[in-house]
Parts: sequence; structure tokens; C-alpha cells
Amino acid sequence: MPDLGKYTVEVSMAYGVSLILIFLLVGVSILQARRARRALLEIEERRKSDG
Amino acid sequence: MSLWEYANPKKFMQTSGWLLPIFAVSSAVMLTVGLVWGFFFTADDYRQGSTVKIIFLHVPAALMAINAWFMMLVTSLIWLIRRHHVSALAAKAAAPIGMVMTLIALVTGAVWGQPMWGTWWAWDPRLTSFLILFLFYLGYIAMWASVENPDTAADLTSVLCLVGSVFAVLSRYAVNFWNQGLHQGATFSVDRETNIHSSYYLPAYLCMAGFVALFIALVLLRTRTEIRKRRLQALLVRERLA
Amino acid sequence: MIALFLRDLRQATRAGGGFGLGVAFFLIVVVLVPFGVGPESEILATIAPGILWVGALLSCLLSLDRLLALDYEDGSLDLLATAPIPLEAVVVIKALAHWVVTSVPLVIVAPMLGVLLNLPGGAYGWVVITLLVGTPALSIIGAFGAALTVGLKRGGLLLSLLVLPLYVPTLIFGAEAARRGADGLDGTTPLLMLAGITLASLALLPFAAAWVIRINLR
Amino acid sequence: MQFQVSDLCCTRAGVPVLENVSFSLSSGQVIALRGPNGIGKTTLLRTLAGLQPAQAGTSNLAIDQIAYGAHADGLKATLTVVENLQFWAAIYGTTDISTALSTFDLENLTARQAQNLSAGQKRRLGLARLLVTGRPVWILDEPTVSLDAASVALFANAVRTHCDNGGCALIASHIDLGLKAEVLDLTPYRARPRTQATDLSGFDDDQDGAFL
Repeated sequence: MPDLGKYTVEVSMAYGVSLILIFLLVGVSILQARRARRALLEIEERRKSDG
Repeated sequence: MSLWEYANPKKFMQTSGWLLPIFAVSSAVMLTVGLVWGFFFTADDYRQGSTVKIIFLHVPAALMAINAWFMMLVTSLIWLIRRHHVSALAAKAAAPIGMVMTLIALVTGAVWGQPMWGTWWAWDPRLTSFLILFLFYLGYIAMWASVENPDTAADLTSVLCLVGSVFAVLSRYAVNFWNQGLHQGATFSVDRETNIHSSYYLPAYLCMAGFVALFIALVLLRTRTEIRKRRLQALLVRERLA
Repeated sequence: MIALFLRDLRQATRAGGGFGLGVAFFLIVVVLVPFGVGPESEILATIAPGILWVGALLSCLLSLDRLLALDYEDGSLDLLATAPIPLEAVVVIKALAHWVVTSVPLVIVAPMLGVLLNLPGGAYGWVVITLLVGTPALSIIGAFGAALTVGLKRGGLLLSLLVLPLYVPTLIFGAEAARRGADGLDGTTPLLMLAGITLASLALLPFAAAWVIRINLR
Repeated sequence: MQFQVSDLCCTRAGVPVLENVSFSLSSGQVIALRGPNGIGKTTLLRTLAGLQPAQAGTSNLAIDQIAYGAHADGLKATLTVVENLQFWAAIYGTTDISTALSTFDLENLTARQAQNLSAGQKRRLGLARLLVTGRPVWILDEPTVSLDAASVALFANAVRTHCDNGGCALIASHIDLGLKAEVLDLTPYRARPRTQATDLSGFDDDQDGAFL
């Protein structure tokens, strides 16, 4: 941890909140991507087996 | 070979499939290096102390917040003119990213403002403009969410994006006018470009590049998701008809 | 087109048409503000032009979801879209009727409510003029928002969410001109800006609104 | 007057429901649209009326020759019968509403507000609107809903007079109107759902095929 002087709270808060937001966005995007891919595969498999 | 080939969903899926990891990895590398460098290995500014380190998040996020809207504007226009579904879905995919970027810019701006201006929130023209931009993102996403038919939703949100862009620019000027009007409160604005020391350049550029790559990676990923969802919906409709 | 205008007016003034509701809402907003911020006449005088503008904006917003939704529900919008008058003109006329029904009464009562807020003497003229110049923009922007949400079951909340950011420039210039007037300064510049917004909105937004209505009718 | 509709393809919510619809309509003629529920009668009529774009095909029915009558009558509840009719007459640039009133037997109701009319009376008022449009082609969607036998006869008479005067009509209806009408059954035009095999990567090759 570098010496942030009297602004420790502010600077670490800015980094913390931003990183949390970015990770949330990435996480949600990946989750949605997985779910969509799985759902699509499922229905395509079904259509294939139906002929 | 033309740009419009990528409007074909299949072609887009193929190309984005191998582009996505490239952008994801490069963004992760650049952001890690840039932010670690910025956070741990830059000197404090003689006036702003360590708060200057917020710049490595604040400026790239603000940049991407505006660029995301601009991208939505362009893709909306492409949808309206050429009716490429991928384009409309890309606009839909970019909106939440833009909104999060706006939020980051707002939060870091507020946190930065606290020690510099002595207040968490000031109706500084730039902050205010970003707040308005945030509202536009909110409305745009809500519009997508509330219309059932995807083509209608794409049309409506595209027109909204078009009109919204005009009003966003107008708001920017109005806000500038408003806060420099009677109330001489504009002493707040920190001129970031001339204040910045040259030792901050490299990590700042790295972070910007990292944010750009992150944005591209996320747009690709989310567009792929939207294409799949759209496709899924179409298949379900076909099954119902068959 | 005159027939359409008269029809909307007539409908608004008959029972259940909502005529006067906007003014009543405006009155309530203005009356509630002193309870919220305290009775000091100094403070009230400072914020009075802004309160009047925000109140007018909110009352305008309140009636927007009736602007097109009623015609959509009873099928008139379909028939108007196939009628000989262009849909753009329909939008303009309906926004005009909305303005006459909601905003004109607001402009008339605004000076009286100004008394309640201890509005400075020089500001009355400015408040009336800015409201008169600015409220048509509120109606036409609102018509665009109503057109966007016309096909939705519960579009009211979304409508507010979409329209409010679009109202920002109008509100800023309108309230700024009124405030400058209240401070005894010259508010011509923001007033001209306000007029510019109104005229540009009137010129361009009907096309966007008609476009969006056609999309929604499909 | 002769109108030709050829190879029309209509979509509902982006999904094709009717394909290659072709027919011709000449003055004096009545065409009755038939077909099971959900086949796309309303969609076809709305497409012809210009309310939604056709995916393919052509129709030389000009929009300004069509009087469209939908499920909803477009009446304003708080306006009287005369006010409602006068409004539509003004919109279409005509003035005479007395013929319309007499044809649909509304003369005794002129001062009544539309909200106090019965369902059948409302429908009659909605149909009377057609007469004040002065347009030659009537496109009607289930015009006889909630009409009693006498009113249906009134309506049939109105259509007959309209056709005698050189007009024509395209009517989607389940009941026999007692008119000399040509029947157009939509069942053969039902759009075939795409069933081509889809590969695992999941996308058809054509541009928008993946979504339709």
C-alpha cells in the first residue's frame, strides 16, 4: 500500500468502487453470455433430434 | 469484402469469436499494469496530493461514457438506414456498459471533488452533464426493456437515441450557460489537461487504452449474447408456428 | 385539422377530460413548497421562479400519458393514420391542444401563485413570458415521449423517465431567464435560447413523433 | 377501377404469417376474407391499409382511396353521435353526415354521447364513419361484431349501395352478409415456417434469416 497521505480514504474508495462496478459489469455480462449460449444450444439440440 | 459483411450474424459470430479473447486479454493486461502503475508508482501531485491518482479511472471512464453513446448513435443510424439486426443489437449491448462507465465517472468525480472542492457533489457543468447522460442511458435501457417486439424496440430506441443525442448536446450547452450565469460557481473546474505532470502520461494512456479494449471486449461479448437471445426467440416463434 | 383541435378541446372540457387537473396539481406543488423549505420570505423569493417552472413542468408531465394513449386505445390513432391529414400535423395539433388545455391555464395562474411564494415584483412579467414561450416546447417534447410509449400497457412511468432528461435544456433556460428577471437583470439571452428551443422542437420533433407512432402502430 | 394485389407477404411482430397473397378487386365487387382465427386477416387488412409495411409483394391500392374500419371504432366517449361523425367528416373533407345517419338508423340518437350507446349502436356509428370518408375502397375488419340481424341488414344495404356507386369492399367476416361476395380463403396462403436444418453454430447463412 503506497502512502496516500491524508486522502487515503478518498483514493482507495474511488478505486474500490470503480473496480467493483467493472467486475460486476464483466461478471453479469459473462453470466448472461453463458446462459444465452446454453439455452440456444439446448433448443438447437432439440430441433436436431426432432429432425 | 466490405464492412457490411459483419452485419451477417453468422459472420459476426465467427469474427467476434476470435476477436473477443484478444481484446479481453489485452484489456486485462493493460488495465492491470496501468492501474497498478498509477496507484502504486506515481508521485503525488504538489497541489492535489494523492487524489491525482483518481485520474487513471476518472478520465478513461468519462471518455468511454461518451464514446459508448456515440457508438450507440452510429449503430442506431445503421439500423435505421440499413436494417442490420446486428447493428441494433450492438447498440443494445453497449448501453449498460456506457451506463456503468458514466456511473464510474460520476462516483470518481464526486470522490475527487470531496477533498478538492470540499463537497461531494457540486453542480459543476461537467458533473451535471454526466448526470444527465446517466439519465439518458437509464431511459434508453428502460425503453429496450419495456417493448416486447425486438424490431419495434430497436426502431423506437434508435429514434430515442437520435433525438436524445441532440438534446444531450443541447443540455451540455445549457448547463454551461446555467452555471456560468449569475452564480460565479465555475471556479471549481480543474483544468486537468494543463495541470497534469508528464510522469502521469504513460500510465494514463495505458489505462485509456485498457478501457477502450475493455469496452470493445464487453461490446463484443454482450452483442454475441444479444444475438443468441434474439436467435433463441426466433427459434421459439418458429416452433410455435410449426 | 381545426376539427381535430376542437375535438381535443371539447373532449378535455367535458366530464372526465382532466381539464383543470393540471392547474390543481400546480397549485398543490406551489403550496407544498413553503411547508418543505420553511416560511422565510427571503428564501421563498429566491427560489420562487424555479419553483414555478418546476411546478409547471410537473403538471405538464402529469397529463402527457393521455395525449396519445387515449386515441390509441379507442382506435382513433389507427384511423387518423389512414386519414388524409399527415400524421405530423396530427401530432402538432394534438400537442397544441394539450398546450391550450394544460399550459395556458398555468401561465394565467402563475402570477397569482407567485404571490404565495413572495415572488419579487419585477419577476412577474418574466415568469409569465418565459412560461408562455417555453411551455409549447414542453408539450411537443412530451408528445414525442407519448409517441414513443403509445403502444405500451403501462407506459406512464417510462414516459416520465424518457421525457425528463429531454426537458432539461428548456427548464434551464426558462428558469434562468425568470431568475434573472427576478434579480433585476436582463434575461433576454436565455429567453432567446428558450424561444430557439421551442421553435426548433416545433419544427423537428413532429417528424420524429409521427415516425415513432407509425412504428408503434405496426 | 381495378386493384391488383400480388404476391403480398405480411408479417406479424416480424414473423411472416401470410405469403404470396394475390387477388384483384374491381369496382362494384365485394370480397369476403375467410380463414381460421389467427391466420392473419387483420394483419393483411392493416398491411393493405398502409399501417404496416409488406415484407414483399405489391398492391396498387393507393392509401388515399381506402377507408379502413378496424375492430375499434375510434369513437370519443364524451362526444355525441353527431360530434363524432362531424369530426370524421371534417377530417376527410366532407360535410354531409345526414346520409350516414339515416343509412345506419342513428337519427334518433344524434344528441346521445357515445359512452351511453349500446355496443351495437356504437358499432353502427363506427360503420357510419365509412360513409363520410367518401373513399371508394372499404377495408373492414369484422364489421358485424355485436350487430343484430336488423343492423346487419342495414350494413349489407350500405355495402350494396356503395358498390352500386362504383365502390368496392374487402371484408373480413365470419357470417354470411347476404351479399353477392367473392370468397377469398386465406388458408392456402399461410406462411410456411422455415424448417431448414440449422447447423450447430446456429446461424442461417442469409442476412436476417437467423431472426425471422
